[in-house]
This record gives sequence, structure tokens and C-alpha cells, in this order.
Amino acid sequence: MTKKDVLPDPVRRSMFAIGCIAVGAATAGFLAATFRFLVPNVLYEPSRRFDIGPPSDFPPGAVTFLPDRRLYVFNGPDGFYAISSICTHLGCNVKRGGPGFECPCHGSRFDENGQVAQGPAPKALAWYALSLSPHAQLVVDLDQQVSPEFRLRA
Amino acid sequence: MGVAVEVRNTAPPRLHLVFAGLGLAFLVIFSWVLFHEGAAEWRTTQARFRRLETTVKNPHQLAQAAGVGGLRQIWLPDLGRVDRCETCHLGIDDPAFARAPAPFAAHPGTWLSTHPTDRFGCTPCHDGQGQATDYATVAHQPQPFVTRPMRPLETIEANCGVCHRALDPPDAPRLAEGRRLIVESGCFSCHEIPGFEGMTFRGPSLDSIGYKVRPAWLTSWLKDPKGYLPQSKMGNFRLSSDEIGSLQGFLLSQRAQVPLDSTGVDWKKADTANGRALFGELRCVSCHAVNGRGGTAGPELTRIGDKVRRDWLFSYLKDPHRVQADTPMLQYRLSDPQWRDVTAFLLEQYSSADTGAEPPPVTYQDARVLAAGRAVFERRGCPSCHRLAAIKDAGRIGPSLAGIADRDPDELPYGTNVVRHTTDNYIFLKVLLPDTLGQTSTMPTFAFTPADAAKIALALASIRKTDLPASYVLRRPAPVPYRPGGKFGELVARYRCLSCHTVGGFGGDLSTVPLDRIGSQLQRDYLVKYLLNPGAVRVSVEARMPVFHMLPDEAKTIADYFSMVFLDDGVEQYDTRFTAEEARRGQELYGQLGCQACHQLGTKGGYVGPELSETGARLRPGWIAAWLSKPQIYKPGTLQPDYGLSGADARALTAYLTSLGRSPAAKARGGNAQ
Amino acid sequence: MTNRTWHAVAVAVVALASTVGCRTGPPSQPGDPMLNAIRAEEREGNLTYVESQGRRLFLHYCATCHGDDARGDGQNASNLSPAPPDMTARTSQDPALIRRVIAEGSAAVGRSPLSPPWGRSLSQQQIDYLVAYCQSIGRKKP
Amino acid sequence: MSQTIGSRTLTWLDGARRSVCRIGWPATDKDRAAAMISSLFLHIHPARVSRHVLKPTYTFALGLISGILFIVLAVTGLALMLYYVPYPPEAYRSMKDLQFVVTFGIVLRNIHRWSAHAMVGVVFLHMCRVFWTGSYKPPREFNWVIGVVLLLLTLGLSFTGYLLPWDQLAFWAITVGTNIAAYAPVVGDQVKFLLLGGHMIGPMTLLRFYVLHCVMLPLAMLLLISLHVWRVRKDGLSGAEIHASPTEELAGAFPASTKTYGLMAIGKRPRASVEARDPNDEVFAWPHLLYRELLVALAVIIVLHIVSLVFMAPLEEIADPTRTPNPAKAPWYFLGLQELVHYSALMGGVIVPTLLVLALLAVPYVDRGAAGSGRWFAPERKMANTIFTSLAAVFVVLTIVGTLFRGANWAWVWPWK
Repeated sequence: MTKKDVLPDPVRRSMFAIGCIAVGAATAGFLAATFRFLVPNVLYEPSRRFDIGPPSDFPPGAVTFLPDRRLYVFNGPDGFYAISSICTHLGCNVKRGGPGFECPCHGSRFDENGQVAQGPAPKALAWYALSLSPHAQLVVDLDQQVSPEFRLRA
Repeated sequence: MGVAVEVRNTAPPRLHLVFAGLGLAFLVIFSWVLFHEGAAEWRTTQARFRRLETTVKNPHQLAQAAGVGGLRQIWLPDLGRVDRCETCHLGIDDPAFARAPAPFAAHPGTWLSTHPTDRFGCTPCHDGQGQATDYATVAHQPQPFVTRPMRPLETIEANCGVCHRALDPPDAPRLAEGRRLIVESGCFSCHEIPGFEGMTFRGPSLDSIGYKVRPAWLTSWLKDPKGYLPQSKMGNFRLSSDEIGSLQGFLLSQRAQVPLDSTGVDWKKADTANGRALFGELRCVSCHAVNGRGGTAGPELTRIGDKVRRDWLFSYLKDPHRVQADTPMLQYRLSDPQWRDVTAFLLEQYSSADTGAEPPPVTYQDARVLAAGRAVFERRGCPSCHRLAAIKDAGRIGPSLAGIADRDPDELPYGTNVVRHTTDNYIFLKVLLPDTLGQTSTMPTFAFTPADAAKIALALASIRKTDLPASYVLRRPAPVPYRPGGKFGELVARYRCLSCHTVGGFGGDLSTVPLDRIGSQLQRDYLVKYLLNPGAVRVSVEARMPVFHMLPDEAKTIADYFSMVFLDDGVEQYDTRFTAEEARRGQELYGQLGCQACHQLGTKGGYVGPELSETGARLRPGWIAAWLSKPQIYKPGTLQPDYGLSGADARALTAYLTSLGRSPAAKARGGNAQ
Repeated sequence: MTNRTWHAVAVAVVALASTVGCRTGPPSQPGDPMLNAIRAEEREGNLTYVESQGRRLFLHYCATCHGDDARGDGQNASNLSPAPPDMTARTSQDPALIRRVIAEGSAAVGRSPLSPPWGRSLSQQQIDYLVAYCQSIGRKKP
Repeated sequence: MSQTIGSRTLTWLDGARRSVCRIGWPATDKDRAAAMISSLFLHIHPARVSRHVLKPTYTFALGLISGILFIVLAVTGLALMLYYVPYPPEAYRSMKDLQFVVTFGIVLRNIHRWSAHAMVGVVFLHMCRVFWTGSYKPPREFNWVIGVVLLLLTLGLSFTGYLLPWDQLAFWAITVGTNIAAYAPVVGDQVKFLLLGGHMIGPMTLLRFYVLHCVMLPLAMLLLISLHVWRVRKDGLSGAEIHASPTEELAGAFPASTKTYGLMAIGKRPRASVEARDPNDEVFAWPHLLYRELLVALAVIIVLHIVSLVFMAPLEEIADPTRTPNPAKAPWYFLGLQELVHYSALMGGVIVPTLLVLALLAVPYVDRGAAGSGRWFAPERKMANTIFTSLAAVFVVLTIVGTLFRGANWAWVWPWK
């Protein structure tokens, strides 16, 4: 360490500061990147948007339960609509009971529109958007919840 | 301590420079990593798509459309595939993008209706690396370490064949043609080929070939079968002249079946004019071609005079089943003089000018030559196609082709051919030029055109060692051999009905009429009449049913059997009490629908479909109605269009057609046509 | 840095560059004879894949009346009145019209009923193929 | 009032800070020493180190780099485990996912892969350095043995990790590698059977290698690294002695330790204390040593990033037991052995590696003289250095030959052709 190596003190400090800021920024970025890494970009689960067959598969006035989709599909007088069978309390499958639905786990009851009638369920059963695909298939989109006024005319 | 210690105990200033430099470098590198991730190809592609979408769709549709952000994948656990093609091919299933530029264009055709992506994905048909998310690694073009880059559309049908194991998959003409060529060439005689199980290919049996052929012909045939007969199914075995000599000797010494004694035949009285007349009457050309015209079910007769001996030909025509038990040729009922005339006609008419006199049969005695010939016969797998009682069929001589499309392309030989190492190219070269792959091959050269060889290769390239779930596989049901017994069975054997007709899918495909429901289709009396003297039902069809010279009793036996056994219950119950109004309406419909375009009635009309003047005496009404309603069900690919007739319309047409050609007596009996 | 360090760095850079060079060098591209055979056949027919699919269907379903080359000279043409048209004479074809005639029959567009409706017998895909082939008929061969 | 609240808050915050980090930014020598001694993580360093230790040309920081690489490998490895499924063929699919769809997945995988390769090389170089500077001389004999075991563990970690991508490269490298092991007399086949969990490489093998790679070997590694570093800490860095002169008058200011620690007990130091030395030869570890270590770590990470962005970790086709690539090669660090196996299976597979390992383990106990320690290529150790260098050179040459000069059917090829 000879004399000429010694930088003036302010320069030295600013160098150190630059280094600290750069390393700090990169480290912060690194942590953010690590968090981003944890977020999966693709899911190995059934698609959230799927077709359930042509409207003709659902006879008028009937209710069809799709067990692997956990979904009730109605073909009512005004059109099609789909109600989730997942109880809003703790996720059990609700069953058709009386005019509406009942949950076997903790006794929640829902009316025919999925509104809570009694029991611990905090909110109504989810309604999902239905649409018609270009190939004339009914398409359910689980990412799109709709109000109980929803009907699809097909 | 003081200043000295202070200096000594703080970091040397130069390190601060290094620290700042390294810190900045780290920041730069890390930004590079971020950029690397953020500038992924699929992100820019999706951005382009969103711009395109606003021009293609109106705001309402845009609001309805699913968002396109992020990676999209089709996960097919059944097939073990993950296809992310839709990450970039965003308009693939949306008709609005039919005219969009690549990669956003909608899939052409109606393939996605029949093969929805959520069940079939993309790579089962197209190949390539479905998991990848940029153009290069997807293997749109061949890539290192991607075993199956995307197939060009020209050969994509090979992938149809992975699931569609039926012989003739719809909309895959190259695959169908390839499979047809495999069947026609009898590849499965030497190779075990998955999908062709249970099929047999037989050349003529050779037990009495010593009596059958002329030595000179045999020599030229063995040298190059297609040189003698371009349509020959036998390939060129590239035999040396020594091999040909010994093989010829071996074959000519095969004389198991002595020909019928033809010494009583007075050849001087042979009337070739009568022979020519009989040749036409028997409708030989339905199965045999002469001068390039005629059927392909039997051997071509153009140069028959150069090939066979007179005595053998006479005996064979008279009783083909005695001379060659497994021949598809039927046995006519003709007298000796008639056969003499036909034989003389054939030998005179269909021989080259330079055919010499017939040499007497020679028995080869040189044991060494015979042994050598026998060795060649066995070594080159001749018994796979030609039966010879003296030699046991050693099974398939060629290697099994199971999983051939999954063989390691780099382990396969390509000889001196400079080609890309793919199984496709290997199979193609092997089929086209089996002797150029740098290994001595016992496989004959079939002299396929390159296009045909490519189609065969394409069909073979669909033979993968896959473990597809059964729900994806469309199999061809193996036909159950049909061998009736009794008197009827004897007649079926004698007249070789199954050489041309099928029962339950078993039999030849020369005739367009399967026999499964023939008793419900045709009236019994008509059947008898037709068997005794088969007329032309379809004017335009060249292959006609032969005139068997059948005995009346035989015809009755067959017709009775047909009418009792070969019935379609769905067609049998039909109310045949037609009203005059129905018949009138039917006649009207006949004109309206344009039936006359294809069917002849009287002297008017086309001759694509059967002539209809005698329908009332020929067809049974239940069948007419059933056929008119859904022709494709009974005969896929028929030229009879499905008019979507209502039940009443079909009935009206039936009423009208039933009224045609019926005898006045039958008309007087009322509506019942039976 | 000393000369020696410079030297070491230079060697490392050259080594790195040569490795990269080897990886990105253009691979020689030998041929695909099977593909070429199929392409040669396609060129010969002067038809695209879709059109040749259509031609195959045309030969099966249509050629008896319309003729093998759509000149209206099929073997059954002489029995028809009006006779089928010579399609090669037309230069531009409206695909929607062709589709309608094929699927619903010539009667549907107000012509004679002699050309039957194929809409129920053929799949949508097959009709697409036929339309593509019909459009290619008037095309001049290069 | 507000000032009171402000100062109280500051006091409260300072108290909270003190509960975590007992001293502030060390400004005095006492604090600098305390910073090292009172920190769990830093007290693997002595409070003060010899100037000699800081000279980069003495150690080239190879041990440090090995440690940094181990940390990098542990961190990236943990991240990769979140997406990896140790079951074929899902394992291969998850590699493809890392490559194509996981954000930063490919960078992490590349860093992990190249760090692992780098670690094998760096640990080997570290061993060479230790030999060439005679640093295994008493009292550091046992640390050399630990070091050799660490080298083997490094190879084991790299080898077990090699199978995990479940591609052709992995499958056949492990096939070849485990078959080399099978040449061991008597127990060879059993060892292979145990390693593979069966007769051939399959799902069981993958699971075994996965557990070895992610749990067992890293734990053993961590344990031995702790021991290794701890011995260095206790015995001091070699070479410090010859630059130090025991000075009695300083003994009071910096009390010399007279104890040493073995694996089982505390004993008396076998030699005169190495810590009683001239304070003018010494500097505080904080900041001199730590700062340099930080810079080395930064440099290593930067280089790893650059390499990982430029060179993709290989991933070939999915493993196919029916298709052997030609040539099928073991991981590169075993190619020297494979080259020997090419001549004689028993020789290359068993005798040479066994002898090599035994010889390495025995080095400090055979070469016992204290002379020449702490200097590069000390003339007194000409003999030992010559033998070691030629053996190492032979091994390096064999490895290079096996890696670059062997093509299909293990025939000689020129890599530039």
C-alpha cells in the first residue's frame, strides 16, 4: 500500500457507496426474482375454461351434475346457467336436496339459486359464466363469476 | 495506536474501486438476466396478437374473448404430453382469425372440430417439442436432441396412422394408399407388421410348376418379373445367373400334380372363334387384364402363351381347384371341347410372335443343382408367398416392423445415400432401393415409383411402439373367416363367391355388393334368375359377375340360402301396402330429386347407378326405403347421395320404385311385393 | 495486470470464442428423399395438398358426370340434360356458390336437379376439399 | 414533546437493533475483533489474520471459492427442488418446464449445473494448491484427510446430480459410471445393486440418487466443511508461521492459546503457538479479510451468471434404455477412469482409483517432515512435488483425452475435426 494507491477519502467513500448501492439493488432484485420464481406459470390441473359439450346434451328443465368439474348445469326456461357445487363454508361438495342444495359436512343449506338459506356458509354458491364456443359447445369459465341473473340462451 | 493503526485496519482503497466495479457489474449482469426473461419470444408474440385482435374483433367480442396473457398449455396426462403451442398460436381455434397471418391463423379445415385440442393437443398430429415456448426449440425445423421435430404437412398423415389403425383412414389418402400398397405387395408375408395381422398374401403354389410353365419364361421371370409383366406383384430378387439356373432347375422338377389327361382332346378341332366368344361370355376380364384392360384380381393374360403349357392350361381351366387348391379362380361348368377352344384361343391370341414350340417337360436330375436351387428358394424366402409341399414355411423371413418408426435413426444404415438421418428416410430408401443401404439385403426390389415408396414409408412410419390409451385407438376389426358348410358351402367353394364378395368383412373386394344382407335386398326369384344369367345391373361398371353356367338347382340352393340366412332384421319389417297416392308422389319426387341423372329408367337416364326398370321384380321394398334413407350407413362412400328424405318421402319413392317392372299378376295381388 | 495475466486472459477468450464458433457453425443439411418424392408428386399434379384431397373426392364422386378433368365430359354426361358445364372455362369461382351447389344440390341455386346434394353424405371437411379443388380447376398451369 | 417521542423511538429502535446485532458498525479495533468473535457466522474467522493470508497468490482463494460454490449450489438446488419431480418420466418433463416456463428457471438450472462442474475443478485445484504449498504438514495432517473426503463427496454430489435430469446424457453417464463401480472385486456387483436399487437404472435409482443428492451428501458435506474450516481456524492458515516471529512481550496483549481441539478432546498444542506473533504482521479480519471475501464472492457470482447466460446446461432426449448413444460417456471427471477402463477394466475401475484415494489419504502420514510448509514449491519438497505433479498431470491428460479425443466406439478423434 504505497502512497499513490490511497484515494482521497471522499472518492473512497463514494466508491464504497456505489458498490453498496449496486450490490444492494442487485440483491433486492434477486429476492424479487426468487419470489417470481416461486409463482408457477403453468398449472398441472384441468383448464379453468373448458367445454362441457353441446347444449343438446342438457335436456330442458333438467339439472346435470358434472362430478369431476364440481358443477351443476341447469337448462332453465330462460337459458343455461352453471352453479358450483363447492360449499362456501369449507369446500365440501353440496348435494341437491329439496328445491336447493345442502352440504353434508356442516349442514349448510342453499336455495335453488345457491343463496344461503341456513347454516354456517358465509356466502352464496358461485355462479360461473357460460358461453358458446365457435364449435357450438357450452364453455364454462371458472375465472369469471357472474350474478344469479345470468342466463345463456342457446 | 493512532493513525498508523487506523490506516492499517481499514480496507485498502483500491479494493473500494474493485468493489464498486464488481457491484456495478453484478447489477448489469442481473439486469441482463431480467431482460433475458422479460424479452422472451412468446411475450412479444402475445403483444402482437393483442394488437391484431383489436383489428379483427369488435369491442363486444373483445370483451367476451378470454385474455391471452401468460403461458397457455394443454395438459394431456393420458398421452403424457404438455403442448404449449397455443401460447403463440392464439387464434388457432377461433374462426375470426381464419385469414390472420402466422402464427395467429385459425387451424384450417374442420380438424379441430373432429380433434378438439383439449383432447388431442397439438403434437400427437404435428410432432415437435410441445413443451417449448419459442420458435426454434419447438422444433418447427429439425433440432438437435429433439427426436421428432414437427412433421411437414406432406408426411403428417403418418401420425394419423398412429391412432387410426383401420386400413383406410378418412381424409388421409397417402396413408390409405400406402397401406393399400402394403397389402397389395404382400409385405406382411415376410415381415410382421402391426396392423396387418391376420392378413395373408399368396402367390401361386408351385407344387406342379414343372408341368405349368415353359423354362424360357421361368428364366426371364426369375431375372426380372416386372420386365415380363409390369403389374407383377413379385419383386426383383436380383438373382445371379447361377442362382437363376439352379432355382429354375429346382422349380421345374416340382411335379406333384399330374395335369388332367388331355390326350383325348383333339387339338386340331380347336375352334378359336368359339374360344373367343366363350372368353367374352365368361367375363374373364372381370378378373384378368389383357392388353392393360380388365381386372387385377387374377394374373394378367396378355402374354399367357409365352408362359404356360397347353396341357396345364386346359386342365387348370377345367378344374382349377384340383390343380391348385388355394386358387381364387372359380370352376365353371363347361365341356371339354369348350375348354379346348378357350385354351387354344388364349394360347394363340395372347403370345408373342417369337414363342417357339412347346418343349417337352424335362426332369432335372442333377442333385447338386437341385440342392442349390432349393437353398436359394429357402434363403430368399420364396416359401413365404409360394406354397411348396416339399418345403416347410419357415415363417416370416424378414425382421418384424413393430416399432420401426421408433428406431434410433442414427443406428440405421444409409449406405452411400447422403440423407438426413431419420427413420422416414431410412424406411423410404429401404423400400425403394433395398440394396443401396450398404448391407447385403435379401429383400427384393419392388420397383416402386418414388411417390409410391414414399407412401409406403409413410404408412410404416406410423408404426410406433406407443402405449396409447385404448380410447384413442381406432382399430380395424379382424375379419372372421367365413366358411359355410353343406351344399351351399360346396357351391360357395366351387364358384369362389368369396373371391369377389365379402361376408362379415371377409372375402375379396372386387364386387361392390357385400352378401351380408343380400336376402333382404333382393327378391328370391330374381336371385335365381340372376345367378343363372347375370345381367348388367350397373351399366358403367366394368367388372361383372361371371356367367357360371350354373345348374338351376344350384342357383335355387344359393338363392334359398340367401333369402333365409343373409337377412337384415332392421329392413325386414316394412309395411308394403302402398297407396296409389304414394306411388304418384314418389314419381314426382323421382323427377324433383334428379334421380334420372344417374339411374336409367326405360331408355332415359344416366348409367351411374343401377338400372331401375325392373326394380319391382328385383329389390325388396324394405331395403329400398332403408337404402334411400341412409345409403352411407349401408355402403360408406357410395355415390348414392343422402337426400335427407323424410320417412314419408322415402316411402313414396319406394312405392313408386316397387311399382316398376312388376308383372301384371303381381300388381293384381296388391301392394305386397313378396 | 502483468503480461502473463494478459496472456492468460487472451487464451481464455480465444478458447471461449472458438467453442462458441463451433456451436453456431452452420450444420450441413443433407436431403430428405422421402419428402422430396412426395413434393415432386405434388408439383407434378400442380395441386396443393388440400386441392389434391379434393381431386381425389372429385374423381370418386363427381367425375362420372363432370369428367376426370371437370370438362363436363364424364361418361354419364351424354345422358344429362342440361349437360354438366365445362368448369375449366371459368376463371373466377365464388367459393360460397360452389359450396352451396355441392352441399345442397344444383336445384338449391335454381338450376336443374341433376346434381344431387352431398351435404349429408360428405363431411364438412370433405366439402372444403372439394371447394378448394373446384377453385383450382380454372387455374392456369404454370 | 415531539422530540422526546422521537428520541424515545430512536432509543427503542436502537434497543431492538442491539437485540439482533450487539455492536454497531465496528469503528474501533476492539469492536472489529468483537465483530468477528461475537458473530456466529463470522467467528469461523480469527479476529486478526496474518498479512500473508491476504496475499491472493498464496491460496488463490480456492478454498473460499469452493465454499462459495457450495453455498450457491445449495441455494439454487433448493430452488430447483420446488419444481423437480424425482420420478421418470416426470423428472424429464420438469427439466423442460424449468427450461421453458418457469421464470428464471433456466438461469437457475444453468448456474446450478455450471457451479457443480466448477466446484469439482476448484476443489481439485485447491487440493493441488495445498499439496504444492505443503500445507498438510503437521499439525494439519487430519485436515488434509478431511479435504480428500470432501473431494470425494464433491464428486459424489456431482455424480448423483448428473442422473436427475433423466435425459440420455444423464442415463448413460450413470450407466457407465455405476458399471465402473461394479468392477470392484467381491462387492462390486452388490455396491452397484445397492446404488441402483435394482439391476438397472430405473425409478428406484432416480429416487436414491435424488435423496443422496439433496439430503445425505449435502448434510455430510456441510458437516465435513464445518470440520474442515474449523480446523483451519484452529490450526491457523499454513505459512503464517514462517512469516511470524513469536514475541513474548505481546503474549499478554493477545493471550496465546495453548490448547487445541481434536475430534474428541481438548489437548495441548503440539507446537509452539502460532498465534503469538508480531502484531505488525497482522491485520484485523474485519474488514481486510471479509472485504476480500465479499469481493471474491461477488466475482464468482458474476462469472457464474455470465457463463449461465451464454452456455445452456445440456439437456438431451429423454432417457431411453434401448438406445445407447455412441459414445456413452461418464461425467467428465470420471473420463480419466473410463479411459483407463478402456484399457483394463480392473485396472481403471478398481486398482487405480483405490490406490489413488489411499495414496491421497496417506500423504500427510507418509510425507511427515515439517520442512517446506507454507511456501509454493519449496525446494525441500522437490521429490514429493514431482511425484504428485506428474500423477496429477497424467490424470488430467487422461481426463482431457477421454473428454475431447474419444468419439464413437471410444475411437480416437481430433476434437477440431
